[in-house]
Amino acid sequence: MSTQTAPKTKPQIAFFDFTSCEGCQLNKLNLENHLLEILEHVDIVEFREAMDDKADAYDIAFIEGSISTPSCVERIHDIRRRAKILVALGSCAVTGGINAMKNLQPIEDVRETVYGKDKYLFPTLPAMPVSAIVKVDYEIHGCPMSIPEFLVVFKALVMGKQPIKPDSPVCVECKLRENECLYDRGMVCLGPITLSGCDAICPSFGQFCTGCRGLVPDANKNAMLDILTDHGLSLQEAEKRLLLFNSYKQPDTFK
Amino acid sequence: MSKNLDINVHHLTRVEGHGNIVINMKEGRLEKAELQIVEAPRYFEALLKGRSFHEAAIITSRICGICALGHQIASLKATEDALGLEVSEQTILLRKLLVNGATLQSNVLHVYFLVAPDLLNAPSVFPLIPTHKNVILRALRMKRLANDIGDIVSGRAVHPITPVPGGFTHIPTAGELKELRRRLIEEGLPDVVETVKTIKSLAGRIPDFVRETEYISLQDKNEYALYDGEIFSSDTGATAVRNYRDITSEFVVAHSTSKHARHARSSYMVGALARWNNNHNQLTEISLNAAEEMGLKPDCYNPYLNNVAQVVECAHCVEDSIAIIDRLLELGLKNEKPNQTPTKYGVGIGSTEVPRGILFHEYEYDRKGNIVFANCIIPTGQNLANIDDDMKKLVPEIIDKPKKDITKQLEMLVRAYDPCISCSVHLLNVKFINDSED
Amino acid sequence: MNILTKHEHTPLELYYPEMAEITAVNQFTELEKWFEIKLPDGKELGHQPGQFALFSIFGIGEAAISICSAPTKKGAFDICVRKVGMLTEKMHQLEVGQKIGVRGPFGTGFPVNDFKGKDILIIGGGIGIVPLRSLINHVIAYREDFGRIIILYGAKNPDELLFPDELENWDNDPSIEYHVTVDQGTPEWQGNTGVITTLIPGLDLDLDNTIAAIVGPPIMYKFVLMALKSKRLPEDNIYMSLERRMKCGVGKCGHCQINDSYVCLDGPVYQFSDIKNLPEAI
Amino acid sequence: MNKHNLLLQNIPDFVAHLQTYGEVHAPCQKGENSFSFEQVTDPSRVVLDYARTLQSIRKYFLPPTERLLNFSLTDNTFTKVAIENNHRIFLGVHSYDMKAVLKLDFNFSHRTPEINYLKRRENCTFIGVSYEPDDYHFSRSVGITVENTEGFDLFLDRHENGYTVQVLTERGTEITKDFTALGEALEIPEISRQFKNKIKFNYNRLPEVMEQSWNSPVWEEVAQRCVGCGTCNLVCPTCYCFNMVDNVDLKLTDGSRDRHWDGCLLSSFAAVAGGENFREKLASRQRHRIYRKFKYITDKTGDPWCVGCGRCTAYCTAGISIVEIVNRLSDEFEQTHLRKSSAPVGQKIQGVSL
Ligand SMILES: Cc1cc2nc3c(=O)[nH]c(=O)nc-3n(C[C@H](O)[C@H](O)[C@H](O)COP(=O)(O)OP(=O)(O)OC[C@H]3O[C@@H](n4cnc5c(N)ncnc54)[C@H](O)[C@@H]3O)c2cc1C
Ligand code: SF4
Ligand code: SF4
Ligand code: SF4
Repeated sequence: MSTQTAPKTKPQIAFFDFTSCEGCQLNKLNLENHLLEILEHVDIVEFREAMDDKADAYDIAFIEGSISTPSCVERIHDIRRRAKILVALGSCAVTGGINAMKNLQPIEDVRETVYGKDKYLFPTLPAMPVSAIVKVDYEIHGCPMSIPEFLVVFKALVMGKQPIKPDSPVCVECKLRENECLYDRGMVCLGPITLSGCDAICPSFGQFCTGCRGLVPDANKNAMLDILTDHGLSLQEAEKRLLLFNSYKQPDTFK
Repeated sequence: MSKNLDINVHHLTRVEGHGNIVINMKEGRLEKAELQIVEAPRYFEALLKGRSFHEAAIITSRICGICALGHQIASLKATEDALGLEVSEQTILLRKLLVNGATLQSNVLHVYFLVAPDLLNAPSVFPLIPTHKNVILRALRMKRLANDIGDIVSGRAVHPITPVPGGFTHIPTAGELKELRRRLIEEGLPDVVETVKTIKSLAGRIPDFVRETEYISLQDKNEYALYDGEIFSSDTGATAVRNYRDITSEFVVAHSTSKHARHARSSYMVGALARWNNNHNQLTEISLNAAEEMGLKPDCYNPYLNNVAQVVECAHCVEDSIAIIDRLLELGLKNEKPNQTPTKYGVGIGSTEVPRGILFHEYEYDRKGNIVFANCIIPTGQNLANIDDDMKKLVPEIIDKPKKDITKQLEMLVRAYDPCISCSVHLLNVKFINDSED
Repeated sequence: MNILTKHEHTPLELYYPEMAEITAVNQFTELEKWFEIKLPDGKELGHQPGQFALFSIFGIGEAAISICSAPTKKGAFDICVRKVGMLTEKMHQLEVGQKIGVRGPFGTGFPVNDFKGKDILIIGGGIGIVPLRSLINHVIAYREDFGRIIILYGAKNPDELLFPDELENWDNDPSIEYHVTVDQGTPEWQGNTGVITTLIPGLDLDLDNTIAAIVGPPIMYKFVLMALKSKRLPEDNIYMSLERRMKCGVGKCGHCQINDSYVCLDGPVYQFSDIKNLPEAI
Repeated sequence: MNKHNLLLQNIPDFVAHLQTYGEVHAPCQKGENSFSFEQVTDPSRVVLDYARTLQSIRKYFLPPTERLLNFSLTDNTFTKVAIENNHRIFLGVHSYDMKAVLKLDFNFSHRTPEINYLKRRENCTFIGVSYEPDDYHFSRSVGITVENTEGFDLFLDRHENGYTVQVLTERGTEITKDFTALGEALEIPEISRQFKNKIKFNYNRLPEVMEQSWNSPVWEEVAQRCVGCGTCNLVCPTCYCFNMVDNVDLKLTDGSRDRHWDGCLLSSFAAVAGGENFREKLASRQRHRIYRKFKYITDKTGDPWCVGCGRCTAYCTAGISIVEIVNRLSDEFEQTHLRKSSAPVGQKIQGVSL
């Protein structure tokens, strides 16, 4: 390997899961064709879903899932202390993802619907992205996290360079694939303000972009709502669609 | 003999989701033997409220990344039932193909990556890479093949894209299916045969433990039921899916954020072993031969052999996928649009078999096509009581072994069920008995 | 007609770098590092003062960096790189003997022939001194071709001054009027403190015969231009070098466009009168 | 110049005949309501009656992603990438898309001619086809008629039962001479094709309009409605901006430097290291896009750099219309500048009667 880009030693990496469906972890194991190559570059020292081992410190910690209970908060602080680089993996960890939808209803109501009068038995918090609690160094978006993006970030980190963060919307990748726009099929799609990096996989398979990767910086949400309502959604439906994966708001709204 | 034993496995590894095993024995009396479910609750039924039928399956697929397809299928079936949406034969065939792919994927992952390390005394699959490279490569190849079914038919294997109420947003090409068929025959079948050999060679290490219980699965007159059918209990026989609550009659226990279920006895089992016990005579010859080779016989009461039943199903899924593709090619693939024009509104129930067992979704829709009520009953939730009952019987039987071995055997027991814990944690509207999160 | 042969220039393979060797390295400050680079077979880069080249490290990318040696330096050329991101960080890790990709030179440099016989006022802020150093070394090498040489150099603090040895030479050279200032002094700092514009009012200039060459951060241009304007220096006598995002270096990728002007072709050095009507320039 | 007649029923044969001379690329159905240029394997899939393709044929000469070089990290070297320049016959190109190719030719040969683009352009034959302007086409406003034959080797002009084939170059003669199904050209009166969408001013007045529009409120108004998705750049046949990135394989030993399409509407297009963004506001990016089409290069070449294909408007999910923007600016210009300067009003009208 080149003297200019070679890592000195194999980085020790670990995977942790919080409130999530664990689809991102699974997606990693779905790297079948690459798994062994990946393992050439790193030592996996902790990965509860696949192994018994535990470790004290990590060069790179990948975090899956949202923070949604007091014990999650404690655990993520602990991981942050042990990790040199912390990467949030997948929508739940990066934006709160679908979990944050529960934040839309008053948290007491949600708990009551779930646990009735025993709601206080199960401490719960609004679902939060990891970055709401600790510093996150890199983010891999998507529900599930996109494998190509994981590989880009992984390779960059192993090479000791910063991964490039995508900041353009899904439409760009959709156009690069010369897809017929779903709006031209009478459908609606959140591609125009959703962060790219998924290779426009949903529109390419005829399904609308659900916004799972989070919004582009400075997304013009009002213009997006106009587009959705111009294409047949009621304002309420349009707002709901926008919130599917993007319900998390900054903490002060939860007072 | 009076003995004290305290086991607390915090966040059991190599299972999906967060669970603890807690065993408490005081002077030979077993005070506690339970699998505590400490996964953070996710409130899915609440999230579904007010959502349109276009979004229901997108949301429920996120209940679980491992059984995403199963949740999607159950969700779509519930929505179609509620809204009166008919689907075509092509849609059903493509869905069945997807179910086969997902089952194959999940069973391979579980048997090779999560269970095999136990049988080989390794902490994970990673140390086995240098020593068992060919086996690992085979496992990866089988997983890839299974995932490719998902990628080609549904856009991606985790959180599938194309299945929507009424059909598919994208239809694979005949060329893609032919290529899949070729690989199923040239890679899939030989790999299954090799897998059977590998498991056979390890079968001696599978603990010998027997506890008869009630076995519940779907049953279909025409085929080994994975996609559809009636509910069938080994104790009480057939029940219509719409009466699923009679079967699952859920209840809440203190040590679990997931509710338990019981039917004719204190607990019942769902999953590969239940399907095997109930429907084995509908399996193809290759699968039956595989079972025989590995020593799996009908009416098997050893829960550890659930993993062997999973391997039998791998054989079935490969064979059945080939047959489905043949049928699809014979029909000729049509670029159908999904049928999304509701003919009614109201309550709908969808059920399907996922790798871990029978799964139910029930939705009620208002006249705008938005959900007013949702309920999802997940296999692992149904298995939890059975796991506790197994542990209660198992611990006294092995109490003389060193604690380390007891712990390991208990962990293996839980893993044998392939519990999908994050999946099992959904909200429920029932009373709690006591206790709080760990 | 064949599309390949009908052009005034032959179509070129524009994106292949030459692999050049690092022959000397000098860390000026924590962020700035100087490199001497040699093309294969002792080939000359053939640049003009003010021109730049694109430097690449495979696997990371390319960045535009000004050539900071004068063409009078033979057999090798210099660059000075500020560590701000991905590529520049990797460049800082390069050691003598390692190779780096070079494409260029590109752009329009200072029209030094037109400067002959004139007084040269050089105003550099921060890292802006880097491209100016090629001009300074050029006018020093051809000292007799030019009138007065006035150098104004401003930095945030004394630790950030670049080319320390050369600064001393300029200071000691009686034929150069060298003034330096820092925004924030240190106890040991004996020189001027204050922003660079504070050095301008005191200058006594032969207005029609003075060329001003300015390079600095975007904010500096505004104030320096105002100061020069109030001294009534003719706009045609002012030159400046601009920085934009840049990918191809050859007027194709569109990133460096300032209104209708391509920094990589028409710049980076501009005569002020050329850009004063470009609202996006400053 | 020779003319022939080509009957509709002979088109598949004609396509098959063309295939003996090289790869044939023509519009085919893509998705439900769209068309796209594809290499033809089955002549019956060719659709000559189409409004516009999703992407113009620029994708062949400036591909959406292109490998510029391969490198090895092991020994820090690179290898060149062969530039494919197969013989391609483009069948069914509209006049505005042809014109757009000629404009790109200028961009890629001007000042520093680029071999990558030009080599791909080298062995091409272009067969034009007429079209019926839809709600979005406005080529006539930028000086391009439906029947404009510039750049084509053959041109097919639609009539009731087929096409009148104009042979325009030697190459055109060569590829038609052995095709026996061509009949004698019919005597058909010229049809005048109506454009519904029009720019008010003659295009050569637009730089002047733009000159006065820098501070127009229109930019901010458009920015309010625009979602900044960049579609308008990415579908435009005369947009050519690109980005370059290094990609490394998973072994971390080899990789490639690739370029891919970029768009000036996207937020970080003009951002540099250190946080400065020279066109941070959507309004300023919209202005830049419009100026690139109607002012910057136009000042230098006299030609607008928009060919009136209507893609940016047809595919804008926010329904932002380039013609509307230009007409709004023209209205403002008329009100604030023409009135004041009492310039002869008649002058501005030239473009409108088209
Ligand atoms: C004509 C010219 C001359 C320059 N001369 C010098 C010099 O002598 N010394 C010096 O230290 N710096 C100089 N720069 C600035 C230098 O090019 C940038 O600092 C450098 O590109 C940053 O690259 P990076 O990968 O380290 O930064 P990153 O922050 O990692 O860059 C982020 C992204 O932004 C892009 N980017 C950011 N800034 C620029 C830019 N200015 N041009 C192109 N792409 C950019 C990068 O390509 C990358 O994709 C000059 C720039 C120009 C245009
Ligand atoms: S389908 Fe969606 S992502 Fe694709 S161009 Fe249309 S709006 Fe954008
Ligand atoms: S296509 Fe429309 S919404 Fe998208 S950037 Fe262009 S003008 Fe804005
Ligand atoms: S600016 Fe719009 S109408 Fe003009 S050529 Fe580009 S895409 Fe077509």
